[in-house]
Amino acid sequence: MIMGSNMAECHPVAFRWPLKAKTDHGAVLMHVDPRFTRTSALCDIHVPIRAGTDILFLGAIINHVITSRRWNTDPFFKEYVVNYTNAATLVNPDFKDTEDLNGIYSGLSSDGKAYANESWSYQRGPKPTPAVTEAKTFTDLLLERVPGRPKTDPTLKNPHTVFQIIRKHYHRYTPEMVEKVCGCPKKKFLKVAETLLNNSGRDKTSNITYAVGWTQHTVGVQIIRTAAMLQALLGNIGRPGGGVLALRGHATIQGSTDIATLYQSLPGYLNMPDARKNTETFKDYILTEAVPLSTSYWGNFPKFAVSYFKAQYGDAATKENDYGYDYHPKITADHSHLPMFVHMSEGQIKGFFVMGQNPGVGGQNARFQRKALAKLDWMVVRDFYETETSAFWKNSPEIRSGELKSADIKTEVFFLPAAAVAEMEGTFTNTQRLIQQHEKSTDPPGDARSDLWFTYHLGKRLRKLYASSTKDHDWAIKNLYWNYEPEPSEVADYRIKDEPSAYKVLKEINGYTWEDKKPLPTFANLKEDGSTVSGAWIYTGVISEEGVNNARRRRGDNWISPNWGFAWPANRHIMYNRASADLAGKPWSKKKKLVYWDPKAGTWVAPSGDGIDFLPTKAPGSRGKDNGIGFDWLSGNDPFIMRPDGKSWLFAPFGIVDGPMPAHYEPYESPVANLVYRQQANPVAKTWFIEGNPYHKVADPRYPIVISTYRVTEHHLSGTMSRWLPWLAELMPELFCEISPELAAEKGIKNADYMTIETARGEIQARALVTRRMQPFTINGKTVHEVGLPWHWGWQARAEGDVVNNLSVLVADPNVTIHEGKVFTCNVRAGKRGGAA
Amino acid sequence: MAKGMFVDTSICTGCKACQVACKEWNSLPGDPAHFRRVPDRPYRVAFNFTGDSYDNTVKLSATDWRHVRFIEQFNESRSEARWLFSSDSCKHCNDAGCLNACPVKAIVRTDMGNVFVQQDVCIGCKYCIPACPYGVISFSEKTGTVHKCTLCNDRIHNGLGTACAKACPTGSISFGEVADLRKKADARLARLKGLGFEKANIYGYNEAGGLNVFYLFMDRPSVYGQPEAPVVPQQRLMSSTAVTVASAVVVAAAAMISFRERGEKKKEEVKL
Amino acid sequence: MKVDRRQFIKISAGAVGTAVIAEAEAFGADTGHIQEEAQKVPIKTGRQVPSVCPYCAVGCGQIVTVDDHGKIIDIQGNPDSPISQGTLCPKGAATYQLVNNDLRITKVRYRAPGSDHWEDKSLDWAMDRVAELTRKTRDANFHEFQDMPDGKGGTVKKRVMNTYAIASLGGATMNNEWNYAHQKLFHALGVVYLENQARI
Amino acid sequence: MSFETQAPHWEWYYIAIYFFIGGVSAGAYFIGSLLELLGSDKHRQISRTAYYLAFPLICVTPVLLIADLGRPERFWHLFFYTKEGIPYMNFTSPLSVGTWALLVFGGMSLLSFLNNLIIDGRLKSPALEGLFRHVPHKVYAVIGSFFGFFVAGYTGVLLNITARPLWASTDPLIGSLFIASAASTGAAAIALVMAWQKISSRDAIKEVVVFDRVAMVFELALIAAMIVVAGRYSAPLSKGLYGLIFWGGTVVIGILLPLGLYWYGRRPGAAGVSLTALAAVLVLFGGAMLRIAIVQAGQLQ
Repeated sequence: MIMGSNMAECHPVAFRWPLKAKTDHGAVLMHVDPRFTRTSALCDIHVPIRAGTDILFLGAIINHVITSRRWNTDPFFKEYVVNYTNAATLVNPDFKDTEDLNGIYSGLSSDGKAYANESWSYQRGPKPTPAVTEAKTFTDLLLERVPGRPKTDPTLKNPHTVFQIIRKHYHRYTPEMVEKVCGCPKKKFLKVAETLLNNSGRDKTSNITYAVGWTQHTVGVQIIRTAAMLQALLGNIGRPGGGVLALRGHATIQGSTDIATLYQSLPGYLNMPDARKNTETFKDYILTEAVPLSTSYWGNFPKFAVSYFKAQYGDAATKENDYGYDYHPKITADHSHLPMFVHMSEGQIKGFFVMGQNPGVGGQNARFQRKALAKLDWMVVRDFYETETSAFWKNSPEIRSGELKSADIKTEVFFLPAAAVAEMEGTFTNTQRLIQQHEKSTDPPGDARSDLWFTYHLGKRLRKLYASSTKDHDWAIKNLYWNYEPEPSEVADYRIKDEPSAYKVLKEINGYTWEDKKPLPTFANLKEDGSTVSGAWIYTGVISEEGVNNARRRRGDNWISPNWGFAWPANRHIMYNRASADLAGKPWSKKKKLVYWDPKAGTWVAPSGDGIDFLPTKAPGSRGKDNGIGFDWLSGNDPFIMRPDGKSWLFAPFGIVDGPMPAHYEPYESPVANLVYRQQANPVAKTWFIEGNPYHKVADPRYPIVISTYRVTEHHLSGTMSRWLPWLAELMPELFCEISPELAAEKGIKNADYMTIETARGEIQARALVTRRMQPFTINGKTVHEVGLPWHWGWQARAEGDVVNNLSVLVADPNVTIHEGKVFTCNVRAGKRGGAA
Repeated sequence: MAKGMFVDTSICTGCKACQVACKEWNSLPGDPAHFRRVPDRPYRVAFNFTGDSYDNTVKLSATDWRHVRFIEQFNESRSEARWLFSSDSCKHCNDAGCLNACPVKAIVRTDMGNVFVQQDVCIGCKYCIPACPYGVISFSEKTGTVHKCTLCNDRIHNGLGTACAKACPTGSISFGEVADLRKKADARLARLKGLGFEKANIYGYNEAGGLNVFYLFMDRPSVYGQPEAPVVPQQRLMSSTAVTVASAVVVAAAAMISFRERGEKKKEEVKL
Repeated sequence: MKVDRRQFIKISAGAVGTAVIAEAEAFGADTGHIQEEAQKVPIKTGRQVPSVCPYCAVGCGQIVTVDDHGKIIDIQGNPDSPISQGTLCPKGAATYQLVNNDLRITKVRYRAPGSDHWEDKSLDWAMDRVAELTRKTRDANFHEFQDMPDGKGGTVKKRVMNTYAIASLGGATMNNEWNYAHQKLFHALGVVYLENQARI
Repeated sequence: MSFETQAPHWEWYYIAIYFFIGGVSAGAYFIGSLLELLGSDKHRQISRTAYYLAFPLICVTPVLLIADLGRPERFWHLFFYTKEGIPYMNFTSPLSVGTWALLVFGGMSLLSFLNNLIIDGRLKSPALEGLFRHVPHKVYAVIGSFFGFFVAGYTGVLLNITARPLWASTDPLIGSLFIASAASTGAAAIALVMAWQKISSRDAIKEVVVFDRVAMVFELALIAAMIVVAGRYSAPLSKGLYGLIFWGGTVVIGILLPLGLYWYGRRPGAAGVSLTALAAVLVLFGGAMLRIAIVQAGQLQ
């Protein structure tokens, strides 16, 4: 099932594989999407639903599955769900569901802005006797604090079991409700639910694939969780052909999440020190971050964290100074993209680096974002072409309309040309966590330089400027371990001789022993005593020994291809793959064999060559140590080793800020009221009530039409990498708006003519593409129209069009601050903007 | 043996990778007709939006040797909903109208069966253009000659497949020996028929003496803009010539009669 | 669009190739015009370098072909890649034009405050200036401590070691190595507005 | 939008006009040679006029033809296959065969032209005179006449042997139509020149006109047949600019009107020569319009 993704259009080559499954192996492809897209065209079933109703649709499948005969009689489901998920775990009796509180969970603060999650916690047995009496190491600190084991009821009968809570929570998510709220015929919904159920089990697995169609919502995280819950209930996780696949958008968007240039995260998914929490000292930091997770593989957190800080400051990082922790910045609030621009518009941000991104087109409420740029003192842009962002002071719509004047904009702008991928060496991590090396083929032209060159040489200059400082706050930059000078052999063939060594950086990411600089083959080698460095522990193994870069391996095969690149962690391609075997460690079926226990060898084996995402010697059925941490605590039947109970979470006792389970909320801007609960939208969604960012009311008569933004195959995101290319510009030359003939007739809009789309944030014009691929929905008896706009265009380049994000608004998911770009409201009319015909 | 391509439109996603891959390998620019000058821009800007589904390049041209068609088949209630795609190019006919029409032997068939325009021979008379029943071959003002798909002549003579087939993400375009491709096509057609796609058909086994680039269509060929019964124009050459000669005889006879009054009788007709 | 050198070479090469004909055809009267390729047709060749597609996150393999002068003459799918098996989407197939494009900027450009045009500057000058501005802005806006809510309605002074005056945004099309080095440097500077497309 | 075939984008002022002038030249030459073969003094005047017309006109045509080529400097590829350096003709290509025919016809019309210059005493070259004495001019008149028909007709066959809807659907009639038009316009051209020169006998002009009338009636019949045969594909000829050119320019002004004028001029006491001259001009105009209409309408999308 493809949902929240237009796979054939946005990931055409990945779509090769599901299509192969369809043509060669008879797989059924289903596409659930408001529009009939090129993906729908190739799928067996297309199910149109109103944008933003995914949780209801998926929740109804959950309800259908757990009340079905097959699910309740086939022993496979019970074995998988009782043992590999937290269905049997008992939840705090204080917990109140949305059914009890009409759309909110227990724990909502009095101002309604945040949840306290104490009532969502597990019921636990008594705390074990600690394995250590005196804490000498960080690990000892964790051993002192191991909690009691969660209580369970394997019969799933107890009303406090996660399973019973879920059953109750989703019992009103019925096919009738789907028809009423999603606008999708009951018959089509049932077809999808039945197909998923019938194609899951011992012999068969089903996969759910999504992309930003799910993430860009005020309930984005919860939509994905619903899918994960469904897959866990269907026994589709950790098994070949199963899972929930995220299709990500950029070449190494996965890499830049793993090795985060994201405000809240350090490389390897260590949380950024956060002044809002108790992270004052390094010990505080470790206790705050690691204690709740110590009974998972995160029990090794101290080793990862020390190795990270050691990598930052090298010799200057010592046990005595907590490895330089005190000099590391702490976050104090949400510093993500949207707040960044809010604060930029307020003048808080003076200097801005924009590297290969184009917020002038791609940013939500792009007009707001462009105007914020004008408040900067200086801005550095690195890109291939003169992006809209880099030219905001020159010819943006605001300059053309006279709203801003070039002469008044004091921003000093630097455009530094960037090297193309083919012109530099480095690694990308693809959407399947696969790290692949691309080689340098030639020098970039003129002054163009690699991004690494820029950052490295900026760092060198800054270190020179701060070399003589003795101030505390310059300690970090002064003591930064910053040596990626190339070996002569690395630059011998090239004009640019000061290109830093990407290999040395990757080696540091991988990790090595500080003393003799020997690369570490696995993260199991990391130490908490400062003897190892590792920039991002999850990547350890990519350089398994000096000179051996596993991202460079290029021997594929017909299945897992373990010798092509390197899949973090530890070359494991299918995560949690211990779940591909039953309780006894035997494959669920011959057809779905992946990882299983070899009793003779006393080890788990994977003939496909996939990395085993489990302790290889931990026998199935073996009990965990109640007072241990990490693998010691986990039993032989706990495949989900990154969860502190080793189970897949149907119910999230913590970690998600807007509820332990997903509930259907309407999009922040919606033409209809929530028909499921009294609570209209996500109560804790992030909003910015500021000038230039007006919101539409629910069922606002001025903006009755649902709008969705998306991409097409022929262009890439904000178009910087596609609209300048004649080959791509001519394939999709101009911004267009997809609109149903029904709505077009109502508004007098003709195909290929100009039409105007309007929100309280702005109005834009687009060519109308009147097509029956768009359709009106009947929601609770009322007709709701939907229009769609691909957002690739801007006022520069060989293919021009208005900026679609001038329409969108700053509103975001509370967990990750991803904006709601997939659904908001608007109005449309015939003719060009400004009233011209 | 003849090389060719099989285009299985049932698995085409309309992504247009073939169009770009073709341009990349053959160094074809963006079609100049798709771009125009815009005030304050030092470069030309594309303006070829058509509103015809996702098809903006409309036809094959001297710079577009491939073209993906988009056919939307939806009824009002959307109970019938189908979006068909098909990637079109030169079909490398076994009886090629363009080759037959070329007065200078610029258009030749190579040992691999592909119909190839020799750019250094072509004089740009453009007669091959209307001679193609598929509207494939096109004239370039820039080179003064005609251009079309070469079946990647350079690649196939170096043991490679065509650029479009190589790029095609779903394998909708496959390159190989025509005989092998036909086997593959027959199998695929049988499978689709078995699944209930009654209208599925293979286009190109018999048309124009057999097409080395042939198609599996999900609907009638005309739905995809292909002639249902293409005629290679030169098949009519003899009849057309005969009628014209006959007319010449008629005119000559008429002249004889007109001028006969005081003329001597001569058997002029016989000589003609 | 200009006919570039590559195109010129290729067109002439193709022509030369087919010029070699081992055909002894009678004058006229043929409809086949079959030409035997007695000699192989020349093809674009050069040093082949394995690469990865710069567009989406599927990670299709690419092969970059470079001629003797270090010019990229071709970028195609890598048939060895188990992900893509030599295929590419339209964007991936257009990578050559992303690299070789007459509108690609290869010189440093500078816009002075209040100006309405770009000026050309040297790379060295720009790097020095950016470093200087970074230092100034940072030093003028650095916080060692900040009052934070103590959870009981009051505030407590906490060590934060950061600056809010500098922000960094992008890019998920840059190498892992850059991401690492960049977060390392910017964390050392105390930058917390450190963001990436990866959020979107 | 679906495009089954593409238009060659031939320019009317090159290709259609070439078709027209080639037709006039060929038609005139044919009449000239026929009357020469029939041989009487009165006809001698006609055939001399015809020969003097045919050659200069046919000289114009290669210029037009070459001007429309994308690579005019390569026009000689039409006769030589450069890769082998041997003469070349493609029998399946009317364009190829027609070009050769044009070459032969050009040669024959040159000979006839020179021969007439010698006979008229306007060219005094003993060498040439000797040459022409040895080759009976009737031989090349017959050859020229044959290829003249070819030049007139192949242009139509060339259009028929395409996949363009209008041209293909009217197969096999355009060749015949162009031959009829060539004969008619050739005759009109002769009549016009003879009327202009005012040295010819009115009878001679009258005979040419009689033939022209026959040719025009034949042409009319062919047009009718063509419209019927083409059915719905004849639409481009009945709509818009080319509809006007075809029905107005060719049928009304170029055929019906001159037929009427000829008919009227037949009566004793009518304005005679000048009326005939007017009619001839209209016929020529109609012939040009016919080529333009058919060549251009066939290229409409």
